[in-house]
Amino acid sequence: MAKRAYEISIDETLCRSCAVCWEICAPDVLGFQPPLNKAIVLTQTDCTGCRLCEWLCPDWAIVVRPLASEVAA
Amino acid sequence: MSADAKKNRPDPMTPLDDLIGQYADMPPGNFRYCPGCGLGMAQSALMRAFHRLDLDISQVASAGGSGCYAVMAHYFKSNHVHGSHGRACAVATGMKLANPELTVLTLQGDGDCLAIGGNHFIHAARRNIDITVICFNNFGFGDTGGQLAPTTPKGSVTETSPFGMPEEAFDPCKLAIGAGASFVARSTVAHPVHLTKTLAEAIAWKGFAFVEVLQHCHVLWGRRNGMPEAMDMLNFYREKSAFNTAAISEEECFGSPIYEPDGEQDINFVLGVLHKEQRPELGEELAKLRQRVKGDAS
Amino acid sequence: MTRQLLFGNHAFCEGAIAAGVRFYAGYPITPATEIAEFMSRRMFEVDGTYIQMEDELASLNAVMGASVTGVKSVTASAGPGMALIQNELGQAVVAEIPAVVINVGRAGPGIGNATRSGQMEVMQARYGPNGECPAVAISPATVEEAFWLTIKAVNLSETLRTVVIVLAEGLLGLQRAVVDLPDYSTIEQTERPRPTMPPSEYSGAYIANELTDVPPVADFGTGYKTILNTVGIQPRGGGDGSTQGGRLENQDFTIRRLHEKILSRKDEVIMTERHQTEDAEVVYIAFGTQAQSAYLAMQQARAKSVKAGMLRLITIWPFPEDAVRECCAKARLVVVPEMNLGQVRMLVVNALADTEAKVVGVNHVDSTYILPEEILAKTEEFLP
Amino acid sequence: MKSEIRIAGIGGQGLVSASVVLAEALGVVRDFQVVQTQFYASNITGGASCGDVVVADENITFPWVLEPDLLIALAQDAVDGHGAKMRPGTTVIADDIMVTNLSLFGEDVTVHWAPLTRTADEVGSRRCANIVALGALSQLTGLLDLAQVSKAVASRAPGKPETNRRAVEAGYALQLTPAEGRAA
Repeated sequence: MAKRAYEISIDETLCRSCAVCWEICAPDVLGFQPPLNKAIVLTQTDCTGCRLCEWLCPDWAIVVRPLASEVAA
Repeated sequence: MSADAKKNRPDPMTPLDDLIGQYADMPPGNFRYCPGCGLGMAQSALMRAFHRLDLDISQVASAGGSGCYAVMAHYFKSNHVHGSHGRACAVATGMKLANPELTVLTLQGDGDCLAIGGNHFIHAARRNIDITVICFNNFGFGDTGGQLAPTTPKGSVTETSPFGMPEEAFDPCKLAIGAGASFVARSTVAHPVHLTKTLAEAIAWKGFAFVEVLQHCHVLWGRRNGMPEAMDMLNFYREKSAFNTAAISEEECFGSPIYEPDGEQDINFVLGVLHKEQRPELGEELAKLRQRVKGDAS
Repeated sequence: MTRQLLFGNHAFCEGAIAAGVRFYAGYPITPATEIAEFMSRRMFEVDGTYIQMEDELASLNAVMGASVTGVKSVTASAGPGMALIQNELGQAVVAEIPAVVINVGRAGPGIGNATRSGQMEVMQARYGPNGECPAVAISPATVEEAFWLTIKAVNLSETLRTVVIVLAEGLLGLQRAVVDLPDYSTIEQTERPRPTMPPSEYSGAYIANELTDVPPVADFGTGYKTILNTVGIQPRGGGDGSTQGGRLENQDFTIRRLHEKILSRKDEVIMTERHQTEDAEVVYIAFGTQAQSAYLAMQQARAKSVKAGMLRLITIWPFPEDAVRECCAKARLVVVPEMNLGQVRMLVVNALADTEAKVVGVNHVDSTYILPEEILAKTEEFLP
Repeated sequence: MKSEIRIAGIGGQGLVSASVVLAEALGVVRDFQVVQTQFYASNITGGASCGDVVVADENITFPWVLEPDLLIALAQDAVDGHGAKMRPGTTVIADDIMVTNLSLFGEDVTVHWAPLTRTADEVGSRRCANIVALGALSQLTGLLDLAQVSKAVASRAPGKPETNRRAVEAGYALQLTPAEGRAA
């Protein structure tokens, strides 16, 4: 079964470290980078494309884009 | 729906930056909300609702008053009257009657809509004018620093109820139904897909539509009531919410919440469309009347 | 031309319709009720919209809502209703949303004496709303003028992008007179300035470079993004307008511009009527229906060889200070008859501060009109 | 020519309506300058009330009736309220059953007793006494002929056209003579 891959981009100038994205991310794709605790992508390959981070980011700092090519599971 | 129409339907998964180009008008820096504020999430959902309906944003007109939410309309490419506190329903009524082609919304907070603007809200509902009232309910007055609002759960602590809110709270949806709203729904920012769909359905509704958007304020309400982080409040909404299904009786849909941080708690939200009823819409009725008067005159 | 016996309150409505008004929102209040009653019929006949709102606040807000879509809109109220809408008046002025408010003055504070008349809202028209709010106020004296000045009010509200208050009285609203109404297609109508550039180049409804500018505004739904903002700190050269509590120089510029855009068009805005003021040693300054008593008093004083003149203030705000000074250049005594305790007198005193003229008032607050004899008696009492 | 006409009585007698009809007749049917004003307590029946008309053949500079030269008194309240303000030479048409005491009037006021209410009863409705009064006034003053006043009644009081027509005709037919002992 083919699994789609996603590209997550985070605009760190917009991120205000509210912690919603990395706490809501079930597969722990997202994390944060001390000392400013801005959101970062840890393991992009684990992303399931649920887009909760994108939909819930109150600062519109996260964009989740499906990658054009499909990768094998 | 035909296959063609289905194909042409906007993709709900369109990435955010594509939507921004079409609908949003971004400020130079951050949005003027606190970090983690539910308004930013609700704003996302509203934009996705526009996208879902494939609206021409220049035909969207909104009205709002004072509150944290007041800047939201500035971030869209739509038209907006940033008017006086609480009177958005009246402004929207004027806009819709004067130009029925417009898609008219009001963006209001709970204090704005239900405290100072309660009178205009119930009368707009009674008239069944084709506007969509979106009420961002954060259990208090945010812009002035977290005072109690008519929606503050009984027992909860706010700046002006330091010993616990002594009054009973409104159930905004029940109020809207009582006033005659023809479409009433509730959703929360913790359920973004549901919120998007609900907003889209409300905007598309012909007649007065009311959506209560439970939108957290962890900074003012949450912090005083044991939920200091945005995520705490999102989890709180997720725990306390249930979707409206046949299994839920009508009485269970509504209620006046009680929330004492370390005591009695009776707070539950039934999400979904809580009321739907086809009724004659005011603009159409006036158009008919105009025809009749002209017919009589000729 | 059609000759008809026209009711004062209906004259306001006909004037509004002749000026192109197609939206009326109101709330019944004596003595302005007949305006709402008449509009509820006439608006349907002229393809307009009438709606009775839940209160006066809602009415003026609905008027603002209709106006932003480009439809000329009017509301009317009186006494307590006018007091109630002061906030919205300020909002409409600072958001520069054209609107006309007809105030059919009733008597007394609080509920007052509903069916009776007064001229007690002179200061309220200018200083009622918070924050230096320069609405224009004009005051008709006769039923015929109620028609023509309402047209003028609508036109001014459009060209200036502001609120014009028609400061009338119950005595006028509730009288009928024979009026020759013109063919409405001959009435000159003016429109608010609208943008001529394409939507992509339009950056908001408040782009002004000079204090005298009336910036163009796009109607809602015409393809432009228009945000009408009542925060009171409009950005000077565009911007997103979302910075509440914004920059102080913008606040200064905005408030000064709201005044200057009106004051710089004095010729268009300020209207007065003068009778025999050239050589007048006694000048009667009056407005509204009381000007008729002042006129009779002037004639009677002249018959007694008193060099009397009369100045009628048609525009009350901005206050015609220059006209007052010109007319009172030779005056030793100025008498101001008005149905309040001296609101216009205060303004006249202020305007004549550098002169020797003595300014006295004849003041009624019992809703009865001032008789010419009372004005003459005051003249004799104080004439040196 | 300038005349100040007051139609006075108690609320509910149609005084304001009568003054409007009179103003219409004088201002629109005929070509005079006219201003009509009114005083009433509120929209209720009872209480002193009146409708005033100022008519002139040139511009009216002062629109209010101060001292009427013609008073129609449909009730005693009207006399009590206005009797003292009459100027010499005023003509009064007083209803002969509703008005009982004219002692407030000076000797130089000409009073015509008129069966306005009784005539209205005969026509079929006491409520049209105001219209009867207009007919009587037109005939007495000669300001309006029957056709002119009837036209104004028809356009301004369109309800019950038949009753109103008969009322105005009956009023016009009343032969009024000044009361004994008063100046003619």
